[in-house]
Amino acid sequence: MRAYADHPLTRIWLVLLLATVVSWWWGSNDTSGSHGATMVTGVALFTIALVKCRLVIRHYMEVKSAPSWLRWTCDAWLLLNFGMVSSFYWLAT
Amino acid sequence: MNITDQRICLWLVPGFGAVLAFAFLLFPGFFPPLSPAMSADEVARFYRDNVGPLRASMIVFNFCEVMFIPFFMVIVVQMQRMKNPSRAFAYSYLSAAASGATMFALADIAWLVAAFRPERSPQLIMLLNDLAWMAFITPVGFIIAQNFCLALAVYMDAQPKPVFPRWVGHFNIATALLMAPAAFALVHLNGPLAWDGILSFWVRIGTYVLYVAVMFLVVRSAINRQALEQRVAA
Amino acid sequence: MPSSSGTSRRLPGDADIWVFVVGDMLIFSAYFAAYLFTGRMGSRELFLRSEQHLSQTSGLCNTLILLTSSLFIALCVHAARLGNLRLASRFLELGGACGVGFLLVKVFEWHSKLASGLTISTNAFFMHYYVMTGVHVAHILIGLTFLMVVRRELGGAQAPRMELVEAGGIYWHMVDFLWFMIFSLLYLMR
Amino acid sequence: MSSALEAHPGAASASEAVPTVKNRKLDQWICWWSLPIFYNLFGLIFVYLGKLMPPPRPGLTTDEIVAFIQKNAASMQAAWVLLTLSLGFASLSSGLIIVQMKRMTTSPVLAYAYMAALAVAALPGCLLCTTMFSLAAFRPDRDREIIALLYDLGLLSFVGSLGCFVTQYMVFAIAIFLDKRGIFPKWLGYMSIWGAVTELVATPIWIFRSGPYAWNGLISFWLGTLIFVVWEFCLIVSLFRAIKQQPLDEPGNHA
Repeated sequence: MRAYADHPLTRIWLVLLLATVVSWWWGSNDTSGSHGATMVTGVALFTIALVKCRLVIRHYMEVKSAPSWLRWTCDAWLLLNFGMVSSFYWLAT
Repeated sequence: MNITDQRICLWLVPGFGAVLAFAFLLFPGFFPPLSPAMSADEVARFYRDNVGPLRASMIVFNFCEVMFIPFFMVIVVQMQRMKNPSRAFAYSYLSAAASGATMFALADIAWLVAAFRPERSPQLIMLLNDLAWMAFITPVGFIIAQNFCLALAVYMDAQPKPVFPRWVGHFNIATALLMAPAAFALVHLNGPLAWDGILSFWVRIGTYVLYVAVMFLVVRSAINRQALEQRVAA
Repeated sequence: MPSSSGTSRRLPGDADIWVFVVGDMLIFSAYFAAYLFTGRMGSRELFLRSEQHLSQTSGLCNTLILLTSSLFIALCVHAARLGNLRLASRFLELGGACGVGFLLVKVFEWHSKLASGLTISTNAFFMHYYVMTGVHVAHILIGLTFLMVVRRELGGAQAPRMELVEAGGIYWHMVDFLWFMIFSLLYLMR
Repeated sequence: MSSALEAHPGAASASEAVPTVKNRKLDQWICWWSLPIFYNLFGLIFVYLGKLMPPPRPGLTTDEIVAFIQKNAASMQAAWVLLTLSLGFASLSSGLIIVQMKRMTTSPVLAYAYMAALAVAALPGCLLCTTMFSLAAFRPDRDREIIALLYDLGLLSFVGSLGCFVTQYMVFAIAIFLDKRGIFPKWLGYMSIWGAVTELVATPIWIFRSGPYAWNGLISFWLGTLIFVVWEFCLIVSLFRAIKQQPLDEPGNHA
């Protein structure tokens, strides 16, 4: 198991860990009252989540080396969610 | 294969058929059948006045109504002896028979619940009465599907001595068509299609009784021949 | 044994699991859309107030548990590919144990919500909260079953079918990243 | 049934003289055609006549419910007549699926479980909704509270009969995953998991009278229906392929 301590998969895990803690810290200290700031924070937090999703999809699910239709499908799904969240946040500010 | 079990299931038909016929004659609302045009108060009065025989009849029904299922399963076993390309129709028949019995059981529950507290609001008694008659008369679709499956299986039975003779196929389709009009029972308050009408009540029930009686004889001779063939082969 | 080098284009698992995963991703997007629609367009204030009752800490714990579990499963697939089945099984068991840990935290979280009177019928926010986390837990349970199937495959007498091992991993990672989004939408974003 | 076959070997030798059915899969094809025909018919019944799809709102007042029933009484009764006459033929599709499932390398347990679950489903999941609506439509002048009760009973049994279908989806998925002959494609098994999860997501209909998880909700109803239609379509296509690819001389493919 020790051979895996410095494995690329483990490094991805460290990045995921870091991103999670950062977004948690940001989210729990978000006391900005104004709606405009909430929108920026909200969309930014969601973007971090999408980046984490993409890391898992690319590296853990090995879509990185998959045929291009699958890579495009996964990215299109991430974009779809991004578009959905940001438009809802933009519409309701 | 042992055929004693088939014979037992077969002879449940005359046994429980007689009991069910007795319960049918005992029911106070069949001679003549209760009219759907009755008002809620009339329906409620009927239940108040006839609690005794109604309960007696319907408790017997409740106890014995699913006793024809073993007989239908004998038909399924006989269908599996046919030289059909596959057993698709036998399984379809089984599935339809099981679904059909649930509707029949529902009718009896509604009648007994209505009789359980006849002092209930007349509107509620009438609702239960409607539900009972509807579940008793109208759900003919399952037996129609059963009969069509059996008919098709008989027509496709490719052997010199088919399990059931060909006319059984025609007979099944004819009886299915005769029972079909009963599906319209919950549309009309009067006339031959209303639930007390000639088509929905007498033709439907008469056809069913005739169907079971004829199929009893047909299945009996099929089992007898199966026994004979087994003895010859042994 | 398929090579793990990144240059050759190869579909991980099999096409069947991808039909499921892509479809399920879209189905979850529909849940997210329903949540956002109610939360942003209708009951903005209600959602803001209700979100305060969720424990961001237990959400964080669950996220960390799940992404660690994903790491173990990814390592399991990697080890299995190299033929080290004993190690692969160990990784798989660790990953599965994390999955069980996730369930425990979730049950604890639900329990504390219910104990303070916040049920599915409290308001629209908690309706979404219980349905979404509930559906996700159902996915975890199916995933744990899948992992058990993979464990049996790894411990079998014959060489494991790699497409099955990979499919199990793909399913589990999907459950993992869908949780990232639920965590972000329900627990963090205002 | 193998013993039954051994019991009359005479029939097998004599069968050459008998005209056999020309199409050796005729019965399966008849059952297969029942699927597109009856699902279209059910669509007509539920959408056009029965007014069950799209479902009316759960949040209607008693007066609105009575008005809804009175307005659509005639077509609801037509829906009941058509459904009660045709629902039995849905069992033909069960029969076909059992025949194909019994070709799998799994034991017939799952096939029988599938059949039994669907035999149960026919009543609460399909027939009961039109039963309740047509009871209401039969006497639209009934007590208003009773009409409202029948309305709830009809719609909740229609959208909320979850258990039978979860069981059906589950045993179907298990059978497909365990089968080594590939009678049905594995993705159909995965799609059945979607189906089972959709039923889970429909559970909140018992609680909410509005919103996405009510009985007419975006998720509970529309997403569930969409997935069901996609699943049913894929099932029909997969059955077509399974029958087509079945060899004529397959052992076990007999009377």
